[in-house]
Amino acid sequence: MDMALEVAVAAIKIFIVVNVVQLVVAYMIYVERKVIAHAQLRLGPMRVGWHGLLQPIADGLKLFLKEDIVPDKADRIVFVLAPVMVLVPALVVYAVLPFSATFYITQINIGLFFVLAISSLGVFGVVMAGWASNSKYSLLGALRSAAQMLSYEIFLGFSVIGPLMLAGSLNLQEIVHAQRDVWFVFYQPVAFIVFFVAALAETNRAPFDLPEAETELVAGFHTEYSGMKFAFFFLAEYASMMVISTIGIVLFFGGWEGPDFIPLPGFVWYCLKLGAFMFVFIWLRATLPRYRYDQLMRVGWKFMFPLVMLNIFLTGFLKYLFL
Amino acid sequence: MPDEVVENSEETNGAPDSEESAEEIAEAVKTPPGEDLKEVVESAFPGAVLEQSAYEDDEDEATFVLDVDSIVAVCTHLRDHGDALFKLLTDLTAAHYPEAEDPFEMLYHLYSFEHNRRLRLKVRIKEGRAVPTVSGVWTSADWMEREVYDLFGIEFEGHPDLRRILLPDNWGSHPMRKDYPLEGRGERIYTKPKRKEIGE
Amino acid sequence: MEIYFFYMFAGGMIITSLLMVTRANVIHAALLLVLTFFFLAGVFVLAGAEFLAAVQILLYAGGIMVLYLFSIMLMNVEVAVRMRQWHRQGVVVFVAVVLLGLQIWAVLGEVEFAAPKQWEWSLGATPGNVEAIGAVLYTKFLFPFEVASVLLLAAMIGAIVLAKRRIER
Amino acid sequence: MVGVANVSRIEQQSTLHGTEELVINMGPQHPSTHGVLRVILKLDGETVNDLDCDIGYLHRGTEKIGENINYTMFIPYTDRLDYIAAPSNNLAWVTAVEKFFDWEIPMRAQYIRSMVGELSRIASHLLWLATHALDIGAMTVFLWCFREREMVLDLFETAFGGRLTVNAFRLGGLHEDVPDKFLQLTQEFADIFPSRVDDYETLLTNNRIWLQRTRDVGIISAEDAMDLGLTGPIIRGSGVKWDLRRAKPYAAYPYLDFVVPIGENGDIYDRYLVRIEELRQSIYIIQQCLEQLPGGPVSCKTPRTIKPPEGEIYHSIENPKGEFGFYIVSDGTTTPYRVRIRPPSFINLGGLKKLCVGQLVADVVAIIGSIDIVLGECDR
Amino acid sequence: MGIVEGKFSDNFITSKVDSLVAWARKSALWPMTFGLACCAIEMMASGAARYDFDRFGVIFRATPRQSDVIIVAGTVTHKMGDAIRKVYDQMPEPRWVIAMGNCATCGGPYANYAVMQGVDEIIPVDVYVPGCPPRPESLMWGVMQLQKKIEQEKYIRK
Repeated sequence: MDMALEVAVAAIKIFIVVNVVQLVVAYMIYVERKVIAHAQLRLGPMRVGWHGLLQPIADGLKLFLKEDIVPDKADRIVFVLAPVMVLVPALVVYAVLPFSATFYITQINIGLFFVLAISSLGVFGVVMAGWASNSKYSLLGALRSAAQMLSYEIFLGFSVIGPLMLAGSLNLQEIVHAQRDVWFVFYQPVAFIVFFVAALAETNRAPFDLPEAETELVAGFHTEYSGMKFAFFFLAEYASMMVISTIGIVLFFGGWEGPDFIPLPGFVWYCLKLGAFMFVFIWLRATLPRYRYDQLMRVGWKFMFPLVMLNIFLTGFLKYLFL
Repeated sequence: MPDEVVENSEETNGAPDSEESAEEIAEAVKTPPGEDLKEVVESAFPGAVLEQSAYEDDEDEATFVLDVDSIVAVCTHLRDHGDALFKLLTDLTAAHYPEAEDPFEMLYHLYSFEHNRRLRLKVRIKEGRAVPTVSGVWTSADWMEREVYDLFGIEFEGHPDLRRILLPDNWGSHPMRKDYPLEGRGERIYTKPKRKEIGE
Repeated sequence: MEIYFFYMFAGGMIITSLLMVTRANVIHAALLLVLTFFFLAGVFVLAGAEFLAAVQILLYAGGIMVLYLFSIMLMNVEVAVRMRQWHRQGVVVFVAVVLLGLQIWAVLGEVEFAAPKQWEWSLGATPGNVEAIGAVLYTKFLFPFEVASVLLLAAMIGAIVLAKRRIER
Repeated sequence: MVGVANVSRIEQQSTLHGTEELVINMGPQHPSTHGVLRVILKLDGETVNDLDCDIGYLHRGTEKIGENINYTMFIPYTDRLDYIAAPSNNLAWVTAVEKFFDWEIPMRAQYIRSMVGELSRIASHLLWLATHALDIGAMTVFLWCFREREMVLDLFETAFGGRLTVNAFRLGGLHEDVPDKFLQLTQEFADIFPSRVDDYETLLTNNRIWLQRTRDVGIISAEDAMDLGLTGPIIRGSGVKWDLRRAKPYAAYPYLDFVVPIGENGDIYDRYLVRIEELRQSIYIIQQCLEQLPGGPVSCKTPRTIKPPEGEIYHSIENPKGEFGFYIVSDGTTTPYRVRIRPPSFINLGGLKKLCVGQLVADVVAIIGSIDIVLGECDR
Repeated sequence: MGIVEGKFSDNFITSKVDSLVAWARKSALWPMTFGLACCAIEMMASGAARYDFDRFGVIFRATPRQSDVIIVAGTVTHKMGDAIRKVYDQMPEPRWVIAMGNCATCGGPYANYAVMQGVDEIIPVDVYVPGCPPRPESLMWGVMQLQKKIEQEKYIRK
């Protein structure tokens, strides 16, 4: 009976989180359109609802009602599975993310590792989509995407080791608790920079948005996708952006905890920090040109990799000396 | 066609690049422009310039008519000779005169950066006669000769890649010829799709 | 309850691996192998080795298999699919299967199934099996660990040398 | 994605083993080919091994039309050749036809022609900068450039009534004098534009990513540029100080002061710098025109029907894209016997293969952007 | 929509559903950028700061699979015709076509051998926008005209 209750509570929590995440993600797209529009002296969506507030809903509904094309020469099963493979890992990760001290679906000891493991699966969907579409644009986009995500995953993984060593735990809740006094970003600025750059690359955001470099490869790996399947890719991209931002907040900015002199609930702090993170993501997209593929790889392997290794070494050394 | 074809009657004995002699010539008799260039050509290929003309004696409109077989050699010479240095092939085109004995006229517009002057070369050919390509002299001729082939149907000997360039590969006719009607000959015919009206 | 999960994972593993070896399409086979890894990770979780499960997914599924897919895609899969997959190796296969069966039979006869309880470095120890793995890896199995890493390093250098020579050529 | 008939000489060899070359088809409808250019790339990994251009998707038979209508009627068609800098094409056509006659074009008309020509150069370079930056991924520059381009288009609208295809000039001068408001607005534009160019430069010129994407990419030497017939900012980017406004002056350029900017290496970055400097020089020319603008009529007396004497002429001007010329054969009637358009984009595009082979696929897009083609004039 | 399309009689609920569908479709018209000639420049201007098509929820997509409406902006030559048809065929239903400019409408000033006399020779056109090239305002008018047309279409009603 207890088991059943537990399962029911978990199911309700999952339902709430998944739906809220979907909605938030949809509105994230709206916010991005608005912010970029204003950065470019435009207004952005204005006609659909008050200041275009209903725009994401209209977009979603339209995509839902659109004809669903599976290209003739595509590999049907893989083609259909690919968007699912992208979206599901992005959502599964929310199972362990702490939104506040009390609100989370579950807490596991290897929380951070779980997040890294699951989010590394997103690349499968991309590769599958690229291959199954049977289009050269898609394949090239997918290969780029996979290479980029794979190599930057390594830096992402290494960059979290610094804060991990300071916190001494993989549990996301404990990592937050460890930052009660000082945020890790002050102890680990190098790790944060590497983490942030790797996060941009991992989520395919500007200036690393090569996989969907519209001007070079039309729309990258999802060139052949239409309707709801395309919407899945879109949602997954923004969902994983939220995931990576949350990880960043948890690891470097003290999670849901704010300074004591401003009494705000944890969840509000979390939302504020998330909003700031997302704003930076969008801001960068409005400002920076795109890296070329080989430059991207060079930056990764020749600059960030030694940097993050050095950081790990120094952290270990200092921790051994002083703690 | 320009009607003021001036025959080369004046004997010039000074070197063409000598300023003195050039001035002398200008003062003495009104020679057609491009006389010095003609000498550059004739010095290496005597008798290569069949006709010489210029619209209203404009320096920039100097025109030589050449023989079709000498065109590559003359062009190479004009490109490399120190008094000519026509390093830029500004334009290469053709014109169709159906009534003329040689109905096709190939036109080469050259430009010299060093001397800031232009020269037009002409080659008159019969229908079906292939012209030696000048794409070995100026790489830029590659595409322009393809265009002439496409629109006029003039073939080029030794061209590296002679295909149609502007029209579809299976077009079948050469529209810039004068006997080709402006509206075309109906190379493409479509069946109109049905338009979806409101409420359907 | 857990036993059902175990059967689910184990069954899934067997089915996907069987499907994997019978696919003509290499990409499908690779994707099925990923599924196999997932079920394996599930088994690890049931055994209390969460860290191992995460490593399984992160490295094998998320890393190595993507590289596999990568290289498969760069080859012309359509040609590979059309090619004959059976190279008249019946005799060899038969001999191999018999040998393997004999081996398994011999080993199964030796092992006692209650063995895990007797292992002194149980991974199931609750306070963070990360630490347990770390401790075991860097104390008891330090030498094999280093040997393995040297081996991998050699393999990596070898791969680079081979690839580089080919590019220069 | 959009493939048409098999017109490519590049064919894919499919082999299971060995490095295989990937043949990829960009266009004819592709966001970064600036119109309807189709490029077939043969790739080895991300490196371009061979390249073939398929053009003609916008071949509208303008030359043939020119042989069937009279000299005045052809002016609007020239608008639609290089539609990004329409007045410049008008200028090329009217100056070419005027070469048949010995008309005295009034100085006011000449100055306005130069001024509008420079405005169209600004419009063209702004569009180039916008799309080039967008190709490399800088979104904001695109919208900033469009903001200023709208201002230029507004100026055209004030003077001639059209935004894009303005049909600005007539044989013998202008259709009618420009309104005072045009001069006033042009002055305002000339005052604020230099600071806007500074804005673009702060975003790009020293931007590390921009430098990495453009420096030492798509290099062409001066000799090669001449051999390939490249003209305009490309050959200037390779260090040849040659500008038809100086070499063969037309309109009011003999009386105007300006610098012909040149580059050193002939890479994308140099072409970018040359064009940016040309933007500044254009504004400088416009300011001089506004200061020196004489009064008087804007058109000389021209006959009711334009009937040039028999003969043939070639005349070209410095369009934003390069040397834009007309070869006209007149048979003494009201319609030209032969109209040949010397298209800078067409000939510059012919050099694309030389520029691209050996580069990375992402650079192809940047190189096409740096050549600055417009297909309307390329295909005619 | 395939199962329910055109299966229901005209009543309150179905008409409400239809108007919801119409609202979604007209509010999120994603055009395929098919810039061919001069009109393409004005189409770009429509997306840029002053005219800002994004206000209507119109964002340009580069791939036909993700777009709802194809704006044929410019002269359609015979050589281009096949490609246009191919792109149109790649678009998922429901799809609409706007012929922007005189050339796409009827061949415009180019009545000659190379130019197709209007894109409606190969694909069905919903809205014709006149002009050579049409100003961005005209294109907006065309899009709004198309929105009106979408509003009047029936989806699940007979």
